[in-house]
Amino acid sequence: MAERTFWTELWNAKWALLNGIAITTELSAYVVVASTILGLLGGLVLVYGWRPAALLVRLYVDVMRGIPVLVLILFWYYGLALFKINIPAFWAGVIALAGFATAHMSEIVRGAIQSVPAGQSEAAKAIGLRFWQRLRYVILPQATRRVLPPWVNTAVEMVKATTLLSIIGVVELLLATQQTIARNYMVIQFYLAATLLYFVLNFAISRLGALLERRFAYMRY
Amino acid sequence: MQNHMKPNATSAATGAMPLLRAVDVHKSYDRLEVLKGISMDVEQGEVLALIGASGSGKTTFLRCINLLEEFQQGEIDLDGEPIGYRMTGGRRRKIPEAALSAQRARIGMVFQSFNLFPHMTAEQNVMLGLTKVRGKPAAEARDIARHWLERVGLAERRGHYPFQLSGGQQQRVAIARAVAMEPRLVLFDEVTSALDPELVAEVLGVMQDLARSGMTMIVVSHEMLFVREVASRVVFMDGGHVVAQGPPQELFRDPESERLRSFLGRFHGVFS
Amino acid sequence: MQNHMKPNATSAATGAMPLLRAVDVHKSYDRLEVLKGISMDVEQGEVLALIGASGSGKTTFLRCINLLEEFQQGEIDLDGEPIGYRMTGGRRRKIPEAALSAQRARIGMVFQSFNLFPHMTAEQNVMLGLTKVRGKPAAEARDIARHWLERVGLAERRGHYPFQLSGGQQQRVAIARAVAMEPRLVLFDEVTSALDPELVAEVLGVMQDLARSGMTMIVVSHEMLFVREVASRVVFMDGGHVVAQGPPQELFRDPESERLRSFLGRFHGVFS
Amino acid sequence: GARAAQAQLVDTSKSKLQQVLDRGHLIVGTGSTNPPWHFEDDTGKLVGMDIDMSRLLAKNLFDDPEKVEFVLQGSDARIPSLITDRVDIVVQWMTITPGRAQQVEFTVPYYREGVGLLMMADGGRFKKFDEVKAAGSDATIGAMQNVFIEDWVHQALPEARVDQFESPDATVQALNAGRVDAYLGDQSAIRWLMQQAPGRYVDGGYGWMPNSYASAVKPGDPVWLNWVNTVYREAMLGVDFPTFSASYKKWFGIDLATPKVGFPTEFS
Amino acid sequence: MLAYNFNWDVIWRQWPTIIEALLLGIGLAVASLAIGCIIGILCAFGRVSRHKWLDWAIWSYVEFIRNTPLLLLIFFVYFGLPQMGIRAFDKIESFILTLSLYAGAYMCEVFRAGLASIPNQYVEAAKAIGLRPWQRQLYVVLPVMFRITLPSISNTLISLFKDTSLAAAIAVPELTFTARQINANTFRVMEAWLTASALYLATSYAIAWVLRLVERRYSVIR
Ligand SMILES: Nc1ncnc2c1ncn2[C@@H]1O[C@H](COP(=O)(O)OP(=O)(O)OP(=O)(O)O)[C@@H](O)[C@H]1O
Ligand SMILES: Nc1ncnc2c1ncn2[C@@H]1O[C@H](COP(=O)(O)OP(=O)(O)OP(=O)(O)O)[C@@H](O)[C@H]1O
Ligand SMILES: [Mg+2]
Ligand SMILES: [Mg+2]
Repeated sequence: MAERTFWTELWNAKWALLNGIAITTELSAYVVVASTILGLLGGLVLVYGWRPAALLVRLYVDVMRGIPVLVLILFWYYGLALFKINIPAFWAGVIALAGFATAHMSEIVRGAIQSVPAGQSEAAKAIGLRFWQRLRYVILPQATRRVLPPWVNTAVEMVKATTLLSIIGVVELLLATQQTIARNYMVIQFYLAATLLYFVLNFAISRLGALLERRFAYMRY
Repeated sequence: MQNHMKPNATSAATGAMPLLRAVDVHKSYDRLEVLKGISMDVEQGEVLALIGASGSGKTTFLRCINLLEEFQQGEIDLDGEPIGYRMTGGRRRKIPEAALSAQRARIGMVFQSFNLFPHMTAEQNVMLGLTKVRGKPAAEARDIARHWLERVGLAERRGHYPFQLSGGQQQRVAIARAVAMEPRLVLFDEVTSALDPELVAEVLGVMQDLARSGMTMIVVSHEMLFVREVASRVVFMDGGHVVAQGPPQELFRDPESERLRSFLGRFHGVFS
Repeated sequence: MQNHMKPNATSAATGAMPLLRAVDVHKSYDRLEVLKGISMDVEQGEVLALIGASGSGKTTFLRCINLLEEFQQGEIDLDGEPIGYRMTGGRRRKIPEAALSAQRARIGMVFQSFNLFPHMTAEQNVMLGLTKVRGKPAAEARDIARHWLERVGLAERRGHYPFQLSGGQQQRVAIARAVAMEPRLVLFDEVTSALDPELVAEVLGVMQDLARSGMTMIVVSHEMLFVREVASRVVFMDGGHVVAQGPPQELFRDPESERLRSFLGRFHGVFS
Repeated sequence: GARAAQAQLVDTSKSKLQQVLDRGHLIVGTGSTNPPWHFEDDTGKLVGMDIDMSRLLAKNLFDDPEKVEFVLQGSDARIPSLITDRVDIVVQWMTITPGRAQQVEFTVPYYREGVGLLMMADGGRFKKFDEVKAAGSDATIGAMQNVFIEDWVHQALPEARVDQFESPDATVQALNAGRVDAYLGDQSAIRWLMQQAPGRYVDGGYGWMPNSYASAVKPGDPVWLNWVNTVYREAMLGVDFPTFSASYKKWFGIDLATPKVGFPTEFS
Repeated sequence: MLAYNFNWDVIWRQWPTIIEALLLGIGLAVASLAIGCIIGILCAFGRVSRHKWLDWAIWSYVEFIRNTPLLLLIFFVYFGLPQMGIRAFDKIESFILTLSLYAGAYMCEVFRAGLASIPNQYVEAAKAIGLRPWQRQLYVVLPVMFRITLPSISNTLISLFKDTSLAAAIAVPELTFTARQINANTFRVMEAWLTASALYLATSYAIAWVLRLVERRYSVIR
């Protein structure tokens, strides 16, 4: 048997790890996109919504933020199954993480909208713009700039949180790494490799956010 | 001192319908009553100055006219049509948002802090209402915007963002944005504070220009010299009431009201 | 028009050392020269008003005096001692931060936007410099703070935080904070903009009070009526130069300089 | 109430057995990170003792050992999976305890062993069980989270301190990093580790605390349980013995003696 | 309908252990936040200082920490340091160290934003009454920054508290660890997780509530 070095093991595990990266990326993409859309709605309801609806969203946001993500994952995977609704682990994970991230995104959107000075909305009213027009042309473009930094943070958090899906057997990057480690017990080396891969993925997101932020830098008060 | 509960004499004499008529407007924040029954008429083409101590309710009244605040009692009519509220089945109801927007579009407002949209150039600031509210095609809106920016002396600054403009320039963009909509009435809230005398003179020039072209305006200001120059009539508010009104020369030379005399204080007598 | 490169006539005549002497001060932001050689003397007990168009460098000059800005050339002396810079080995060097702080403590400044410390009550705002810079015990500092807050009419507001105070009240706390340090000189930057006429009168009262008690002040203002009331001498700046100076009555009645005449513009003549 | 429900379940047509046959493949809950029980080999294929047992079930159901779907899950997920019918059976390295048996029904065990101590061959503080015992409370033992693990350790080492980890690789890493002085592991795992990294580790040379490994099914389905038990028993003692003993040899390195013919020993 | 019979006895039997575990988690979070705040303040000032290399070094630290899963960081400190010959910390110390470094990176960003949003005028006013540089930082900049950043600090504390669940991975007996232990011992998975999440939720709420009181007490900045 050829000598087992880190590099031969890495070569052996290349497809497993690449597949892990693909799953992690796909999961993160679904979660970020879904939570951005839902968070936008949630944020709008929090700021402008009908009182009872706003209270419901607030309750949702607070509860979600107080529960460990792991429990949310178990709930969506097994909790629903108790009622005979069986969703695959991957989608249970997407729903759990997106539900959690939506709470954060709603808060972020609310904060951003409220940070736009009241005078802006009044000036928009004064020239006769309707509610949706004010939102579309005046409020949201300005809120976008405030949203970006915390949005990037949440996106990065979600990429990191996909690691928790290993518990329900989604073979994302961490579980793929652990499977490799279970075979060769090169613990530190492979965790380092995984760290590097996560870092690259997240750093790319951070840079993208910084790039967008710079594009909006002309908006000053 | 005139009775502030009745519309003033001007319109009563001519019999013509005033452009704006406020009757007994009351407005409270929670339990604090800020406007305690304001009535006034503004004629087409008039430049009305609102003066009064800080907290007397001037800004609040302007905001009621532009429907940025709700008021609890009284009526404000623009061109004879009640604004903001309608009586249906004996109850006073707020009109729906779409109708509110249409009414607001007929009134322009220039804010004390300008409130230009920071993500748009001067030109885009002026164009927004023209395209989205008036529904004009972009090309036409751009022409109108350029025309007005030129008129306020900002032709070469039209591509600048607000943060690239000085206070006086931002002020003038705000004026152009309000008047380009061809409103029936323009409200100015303390447009001259924080401007130096030269810029005050500049803004004054623009406003006198507008007045000559027949624009109706209500102007809130603390600068009595400016008021004297620009206003055709002055209304003095105190504690949520209209306490005195009249042409500036008369009012300043010989204030009937004790309160107005003390308000004008050491400046009184300057207006010879 | 006087030659702005030489200290003015007053001190030359008396021969006494002026409290503040600026000689040929030049200041640039990058390549933009804002002060192009400002020279002036301020005598003990004088109230000097700085007027001039926006951007003429008034604020910049005050900030140079208080060492909030570096200046590239020229010298400012307070009580005959050069401020901010020292010549060592033929080179002009900034003096160290600690020494700067000591010099600043001898000059008070009241900012246009008040700049009260938001996390401290009115009293604490006034006390901070007394305890930390003057090294007074807390009890004594509290007495001094209360004395000054009383003098500006805020005795019962001393426990309030800035956000609980009106603009005029904040303004007066800022004045108390500056003068409680017993500085040799107090600088006021547009203390009256954004105040209504009544509040302007109030602040004016406080400043006249200070002037009577022998406090030396430099006041930047856009309000000519205020300047006329408060100043013993007026300096008119334009484009980074001192263009004219003199007692307000003389200067306003009969402006020698063409530039000053146009600056005063339509307000000229008011100051009869 | 409960009795009526049980009576209904006995109806064979409603049993899991029938459902599985109808479905055409078996769904097994297991893990992927615990050699030699269940892990991925160099080619990325799931292998191990648990996997072989699952395939044996599939072979007996469909004549095709490939007709099995593995659902990977963490150890926290073993019970919810059964209760919520996500899997037909959990074949995942489960120790039988009476407490756990209140929640699930265990099959007959297919392996029994004790625990032992694994230590570093070089660089560690101890190499022998007796040395660890002599160190008393100065020794720290690392172990996988397990039933009453502290009791087990203290049965042999009354004073030793215990650190519990979630996964065997974390435990081994704790040993490598010197965080713990010895790894308390199943003897199967210890053997496997020593085989994987020859010369790196030593066995403390003492085993204690026997425990039995079995699969588990959802409670209340005697038909299904009985069928699985039948397969397991015949694997250990009857028709499937050749397959079973080959797996034993492969994963545990143990040569099983052929069951005695004649009167079945389990009834003697 | 639900094919599951709840049995809470196991939870009550373990109740003292559970509460102890909860308190340990809170303690870990608070200790890490405290250390993290100090790291964060120093780093924030480092980043706004004039030293380019310092700015760069801190930026690298922050980016590395923020873009790496916490679990992996925990493994590195706990397993990796001893293998590099550093054997100074036990498991709780290692975890606090990791979480502090983690919190420090986040707090650095929070404080940097706070510093950036302190109007320069306050500093100038402090200069004008003659305060020295360190007095300006101590009496004006820091107090104002703390008040501005209070909401972010409370958010960070809550997420740190939830992150203590990862300490289970290195055998620190906090709430998640205890819940898992109950699972392993009794297979009462539902009960254990429901209890744990209720406790997490209640504690998060309590933290948020307390900090909101603090915020209201100090929100003198509008
Ligand atoms: N949103 C609000 N909630 C409660 N009270 C308010 C609100 N806005 C204004 N007020 C109060 O209403 C009164 C009138 O305010 P308003 O702004 O109309 O005065 P003003 O005449 O414009 O004063 P200034 O000259 O200072 O601008 C003041 O006493 C003010 O404190
Ligand atoms: N930080 C800066 N960087 C670059 N240019 C500056 C800066 N601060 C001021 N300036 C420029 O310096 C000039 C003088 O500014 P200064 O604030 O002294 O004028 P001022 O006389 O006080 O005007 P105002 O009456 O409007 O307050 C202006 O042209 C201004 O644009
Ligand atoms: Mg107002
Ligand atoms: Mg200025």
